[in-house]
Amino acid sequence: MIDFEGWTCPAPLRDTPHVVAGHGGGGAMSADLVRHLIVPGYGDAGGTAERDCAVVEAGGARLAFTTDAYVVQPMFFPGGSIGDLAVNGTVNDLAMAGATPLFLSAAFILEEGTPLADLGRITAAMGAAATAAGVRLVTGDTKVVGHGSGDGVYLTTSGVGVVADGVEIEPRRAAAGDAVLISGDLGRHGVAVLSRREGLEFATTVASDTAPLHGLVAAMLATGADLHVLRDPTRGGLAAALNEIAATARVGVELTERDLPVPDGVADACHLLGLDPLQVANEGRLVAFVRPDQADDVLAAMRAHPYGTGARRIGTCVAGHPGMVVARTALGGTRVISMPIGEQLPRIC
Amino acid sequence: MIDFEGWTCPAPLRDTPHVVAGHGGGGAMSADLVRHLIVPGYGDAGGTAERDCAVVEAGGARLAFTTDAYVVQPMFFPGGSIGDLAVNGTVNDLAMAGATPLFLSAAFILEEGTPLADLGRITAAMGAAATAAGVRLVTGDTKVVGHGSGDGVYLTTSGVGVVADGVEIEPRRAAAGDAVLISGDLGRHGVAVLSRREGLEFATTVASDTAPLHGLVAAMLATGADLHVLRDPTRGGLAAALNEIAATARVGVELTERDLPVPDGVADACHLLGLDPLQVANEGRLVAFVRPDQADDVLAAMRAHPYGTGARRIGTCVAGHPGMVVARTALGGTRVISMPIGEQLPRIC
Amino acid sequence: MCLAVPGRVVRVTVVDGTPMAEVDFGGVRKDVCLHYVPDAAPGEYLIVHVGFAIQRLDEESARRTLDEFTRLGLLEEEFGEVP
Amino acid sequence: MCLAVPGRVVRVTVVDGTPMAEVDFGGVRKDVCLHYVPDAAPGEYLIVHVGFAIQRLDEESARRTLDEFTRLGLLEEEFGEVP
Amino acid sequence: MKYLDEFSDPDLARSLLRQIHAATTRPWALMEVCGGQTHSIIRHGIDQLLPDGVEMIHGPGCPVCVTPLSVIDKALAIAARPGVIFCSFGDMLRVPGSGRDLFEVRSAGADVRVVYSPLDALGIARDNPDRQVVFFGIGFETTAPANALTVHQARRLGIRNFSLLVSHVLVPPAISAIMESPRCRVQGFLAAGHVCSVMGTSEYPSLSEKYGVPIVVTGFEPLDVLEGIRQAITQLEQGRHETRNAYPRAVPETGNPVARQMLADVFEVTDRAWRGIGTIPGSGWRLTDRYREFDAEHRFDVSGVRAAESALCRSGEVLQGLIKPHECAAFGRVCTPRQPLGATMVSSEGACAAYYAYRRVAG
Amino acid sequence: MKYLDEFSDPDLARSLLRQIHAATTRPWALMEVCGGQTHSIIRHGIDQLLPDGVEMIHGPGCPVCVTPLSVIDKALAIAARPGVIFCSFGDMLRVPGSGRDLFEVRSAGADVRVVYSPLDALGIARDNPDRQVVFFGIGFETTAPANALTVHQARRLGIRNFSLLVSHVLVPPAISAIMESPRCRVQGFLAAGHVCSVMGTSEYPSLSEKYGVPIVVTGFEPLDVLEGIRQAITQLEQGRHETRNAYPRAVPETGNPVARQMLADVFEVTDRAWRGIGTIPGSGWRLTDRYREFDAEHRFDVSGVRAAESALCRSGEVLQGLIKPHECAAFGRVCTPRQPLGATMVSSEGACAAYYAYRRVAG
Ligand code: SF4
Ligand code: SF4
Ligand SMILES: [Mg+2]
Ligand SMILES: [Mg+2]
Ligand SMILES: [Mg+2]
Ligand SMILES: [Mg+2]
Ligand SMILES: [Mg+2]
Ligand SMILES: [Mg+2]
Ligand SMILES: [Mg+2]
Ligand SMILES: [Mg+2]
Ligand SMILES: [Mg+2]
Ligand SMILES: [Mg+2]
Repeated sequence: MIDFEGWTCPAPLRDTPHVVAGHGGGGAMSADLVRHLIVPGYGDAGGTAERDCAVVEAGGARLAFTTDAYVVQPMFFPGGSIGDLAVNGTVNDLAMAGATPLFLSAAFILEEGTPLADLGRITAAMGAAATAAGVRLVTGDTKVVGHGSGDGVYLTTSGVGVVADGVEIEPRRAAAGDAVLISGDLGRHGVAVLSRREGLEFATTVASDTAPLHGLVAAMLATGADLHVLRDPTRGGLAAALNEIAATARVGVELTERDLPVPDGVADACHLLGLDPLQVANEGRLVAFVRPDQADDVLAAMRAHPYGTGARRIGTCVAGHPGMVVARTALGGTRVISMPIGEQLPRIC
Repeated sequence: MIDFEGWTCPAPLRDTPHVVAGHGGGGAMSADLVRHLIVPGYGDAGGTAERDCAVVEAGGARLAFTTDAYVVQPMFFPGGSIGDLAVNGTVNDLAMAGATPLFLSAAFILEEGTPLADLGRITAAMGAAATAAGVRLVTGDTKVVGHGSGDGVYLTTSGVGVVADGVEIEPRRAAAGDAVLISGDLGRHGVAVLSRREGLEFATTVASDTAPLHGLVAAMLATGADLHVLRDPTRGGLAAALNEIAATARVGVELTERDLPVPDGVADACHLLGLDPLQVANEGRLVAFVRPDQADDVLAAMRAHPYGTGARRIGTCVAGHPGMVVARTALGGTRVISMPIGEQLPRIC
Repeated sequence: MCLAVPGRVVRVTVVDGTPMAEVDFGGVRKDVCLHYVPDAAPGEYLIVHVGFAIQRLDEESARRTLDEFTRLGLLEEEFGEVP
Repeated sequence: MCLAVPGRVVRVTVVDGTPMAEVDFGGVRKDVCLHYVPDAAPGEYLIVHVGFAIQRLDEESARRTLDEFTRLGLLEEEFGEVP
Repeated sequence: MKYLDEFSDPDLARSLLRQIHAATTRPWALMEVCGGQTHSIIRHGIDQLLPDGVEMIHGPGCPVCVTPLSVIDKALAIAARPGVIFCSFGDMLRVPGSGRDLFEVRSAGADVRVVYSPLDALGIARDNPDRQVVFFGIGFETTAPANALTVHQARRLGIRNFSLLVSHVLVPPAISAIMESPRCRVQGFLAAGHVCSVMGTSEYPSLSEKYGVPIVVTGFEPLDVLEGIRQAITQLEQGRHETRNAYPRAVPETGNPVARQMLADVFEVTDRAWRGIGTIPGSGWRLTDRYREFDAEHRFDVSGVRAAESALCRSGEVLQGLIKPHECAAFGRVCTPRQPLGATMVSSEGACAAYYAYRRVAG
Repeated sequence: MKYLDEFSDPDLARSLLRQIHAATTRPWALMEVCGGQTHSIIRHGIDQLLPDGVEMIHGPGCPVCVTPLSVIDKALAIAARPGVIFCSFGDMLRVPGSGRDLFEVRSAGADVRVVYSPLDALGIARDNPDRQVVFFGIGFETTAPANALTVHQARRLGIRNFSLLVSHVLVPPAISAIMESPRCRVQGFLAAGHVCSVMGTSEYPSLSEKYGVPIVVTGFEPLDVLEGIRQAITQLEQGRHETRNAYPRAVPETGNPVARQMLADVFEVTDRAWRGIGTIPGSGWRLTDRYREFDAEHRFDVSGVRAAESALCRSGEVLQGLIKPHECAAFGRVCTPRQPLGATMVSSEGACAAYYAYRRVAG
């Protein structure tokens, strides 16, 4: 369409000498920070540190290992809290590698002045979520920072799970022809949190979709299908998840916009604030890349699982335009679903 | 000495409805918070969550799993930085379970405005420390919080290691008669950090002792000795470490004050600020409880290792006064080494 | 320019001497300033921009526009499809 | 009361019209206000409390006190040990 | 949402498209003035579905993009002052000034807050009487009533720690300036519906007349945009040049008289620089003398702030459809959405940003 | 550290202990007035090595412990004000007022900072001209010169956003009050060496005389404390009651004349409440009129602050050696080091805290 000879990749991190909010948005700035600053710093000790979840071998076992820091504000929101989010999020990162999650750790960074009652509600939510997910919280740590050096409770969970032999679920396995599946509707978590965000408060019935997805993954694996990629579209939403997969596997993705399940409450909130629902975070959804001949079986298995009742096919992995995600619009045009840059901002225009 | 009939344990957390600094001091308030609020919140999913490092079984392997959050200020101090601290600290928590550390995760919570150059120095320190320790940084996460909701870089590392069969190193195994050994002199890390703490700055040649200790532990295990307890006396210092062990195993500990290795620079700084060197943090030391007949072999092995050259016996585990640590003073009296309450404060009196 | 969306008035009140309304946008509700459409009544649709009603939505006109589009489409069918 | 420690003057200066000294406490160094011991010279020992020299340490007197303790100890040995 | 979904109906959209194809016999260059319509066109892929030769030129109607560099620099200077709470619509935070953007100022410790409405900023002022609260009052005629009422309320309620950094711009003078440009290629306009919801349509017939261009007032949903294009092309094919209202459900001919009266009280016309374009005479509003004490430029002396626009950036030519973004030497090299040099790379609907997103699409 | 290590020599200490044993023929009750000496006694286990019947009663000489509840409550009230930076020595942060402590006030958002020296607080005031910086000026005669010079400097340098919350206490009136107590058991005193480094020894002979008690000025290292005890017991055994200086290396008879002159300029004698004991006439210092504007109580109106001391706490009796801590019904139950009710449970060298630590030692 456009001649782009002479195109050069912009120098990463150029002209941004300090951390800004966008580095935490889960989009291009986050990815650049990891790729061009953190991982190079690790040198030989890193290498695979870009991964959301590592699959490693230890003591003869095939383990999945992951970590995530949770700094969500507010800490309590419709449908959940930072506590169940931190448990489910780490369970899901393990599940996206096809692992059976077993053990979690939890490290708290508490701001002076945080009500202990809030901390109690959070640990109770963690316990309930862990029990529901069948994992155990086996180790932890607690630090306190001064008032104005934190914000209530920050919570980092890490998780260990076991990956069965033969299971190889990785972004780089996305292949042209794969069916792209989603396990349910989009944007509930992000809208629920935004609705309680200071300065933006609005009334909505949308609640977070936070849920543990390893049971759903087990059901998908039980079909015998060769799952190529699984991904939980959290920060940066479906847009970030698909762009990352496309970039990693050097494939294109074509979505059919009409098939993208955006619930009314999410669409309405996004309209009001000028947000793109595809960039809004989910905490109980997964996107799967599956061989086309196995897609129907996998979809059927997903729909039979409580956390996959809304599963559907949303697109196809293609060889064309590698690294790029494109949606066919309802009118029959196409638009590029680009990688979010920093974090989402309400728009007036 | 004193009649204490009718003694009752004070209600935990009473009259402290909010998080205060002391909850992060590694002393009695920290322990109470974990024991009486966090772990009860977990319910059935917790149980062993009090542990600094859990030993679990996964996929047929015997794994050690731990996490620690690092919020040290300043982030750079004589002898190290938050980066090597976070790697060594987690390596050490694994080592204290007798594990061979293998894989680490790192979750960053970055404050807006933090110089990326600082982050680069930290990740480079992490890489160098991981390489030195022979572990790999395999997965991670990055979040950004607003200016005034953080303080530079907070870093949570988690670690996974493998524990050989037959190795059972746990606080509850401390037994009357055990020799109590220390791997080197005390208080260097805490004094190095304090010397750069805003408002307290002083000139000193004392540098942090931060170091990975799993090699030292391997050398100790290689003697064939049945190590009962290992512990890195970090936050709360030797006082907290020994009190915790004494309380867990329901044993007493008797130290000989003359044998406690406090280097001059640490003693001087503690004199100046009115601190107790036994409550000052170490990041490259371990305390070991060993069968008395094996103590000499273990000590010899320690002294032959680069991180154990200053190893010595400092006391004995006794059946009397369970839960209590007592030191025989140079004059021949005794004093109680009590559990620190919150964090250390410089005194004028 | 100017992301503005239609919403239905649920309830009207006065705050600090200014008429305000709770407006429903398909389930999402926000408080909206009615200073510029002071006689808006519950059930009516408003065009809302950055927390202000800037205009009433003329439902009758909307219906007529849509009817017109439909009519044009039917006409066109009579004359056959274009490439 | 009143944690005060002996330190040796390394260097004296004047800051904002106030005499100050860098004082060495066995390796640890802090800046100390000399307003109350204004004629302290490098090499001398001072008693320092909360950043202020409150008194000069009389080294000669210290030596004499220690000598006295030693002498008493020797005397006592002559007279035999107490329980 | 009711009245959004109906006007996005794909079947009716395809029907309108077919009618556009049927009506078009030769190439036409239309400009949608409004960034919201640009967004809609790209979002729904409308430009790709138009007849070959019908070109949509994206106009300067994104208030975020056209806010002049000098005002952004003043915003950064004010936001950086101790004691100031600087409030803004979200999409202004990433717009770069000469050096940095509001995100970076915030990362250095400034208290910069995203609000949904200027009234939220006034509430913050009331809740923080010991702080100076400044609202970044940008926007076209649509947003001006909100800012006007807010400053009016501040005066009425005696909230003296509130002020407005004003950079309002006006559509009709921009249309004139575009048409006056010697190399202008625009043959017809879609006028911005929500601007007309406030201002009415009376300013446009004289422009249609003077420049001989059809102007169709329309909305933002696919059917609205398509109907606007259909009416404009129909006029062009028939040799007409009239102002027509294709958005009657939201645009009465007189606009909103209550709002216009408030605007006349609070604001007065001034010359205004448009980022990447230059100064357009009489194209902006500033606070009247009655409200001078609520003017942040007045309250905080920022007269020393000098802006240096990038010498490389050709966004003015892009905005007027004179060059394509990739003809700018900076495009995709030193200028990217993450490191934008010009207005048109800042916002996701800016022409340069849109081209950037599409750069890799197999043509 | 030189002059600390030498005066801790275990061999010489054992020699002094043997002499004390040799000299003692009957029970004696001595009070070390100073908390620093209490700390040394407990730290080195000296009390356990004394002859049976020689009892060390821990005196009220910890400035942290005796700061009255009402002053702590004022500190909490001032620290909680917006715009205040409240600076304190570290060990004051955990001392409870009627409700909470400075840690809790800080946890609720107050800017409470630990400093090593009052001069550090003055530096903070200079660096933060838009904030009110308050230093918690507690202490005995040892600390008073530091606080005096700091406020003197503030005046000289015109640092007007600095003030001092003063609660200075004096040793000689406390000795009188203890001796005047009807149930007083104290037969001899160790006087606080560092207080005398400033004030000299001239105030004590009249007290020795009046109350018939030996007073031995001594230091803080084991040999100093033991020598003080040795001299006191020797006097008692010989029926003498004199003031003697066992700490000549740090205590000239005249103290520090420069400091005393500054103290006379900055402070004047006032009645002062001692926590757990009550008001002792003429036992404190407050700022003179010349420095009134630097008085935090004056600058921040805290006259409405009313303190309610725990009705359970018997620390006054403990401090005077009239009861043992475990005879207090609250001890170890509602009163613990973590939740102290009284002064003597607050500081690690307080008598109640010391008993608490030892409670589990097999006797
Ligand atoms: S690519 Fe960038 S520099 Fe070039 S015209 Fe567009 S905005 Fe300006
Ligand atoms: S135990 Fe507590 S309440 Fe009792 S006297 Fe001691 S400090 Fe007061
Ligand atoms: Mg992860
Ligand atoms: Mg993930
Ligand atoms: Mg995750
Ligand atoms: Mg820990
Ligand atoms: Mg906060
Ligand atoms: Mg740990
Ligand atoms: Mg440990
Ligand atoms: Mg640890
Ligand atoms: Mg992550
Ligand atoms: Mg900070």
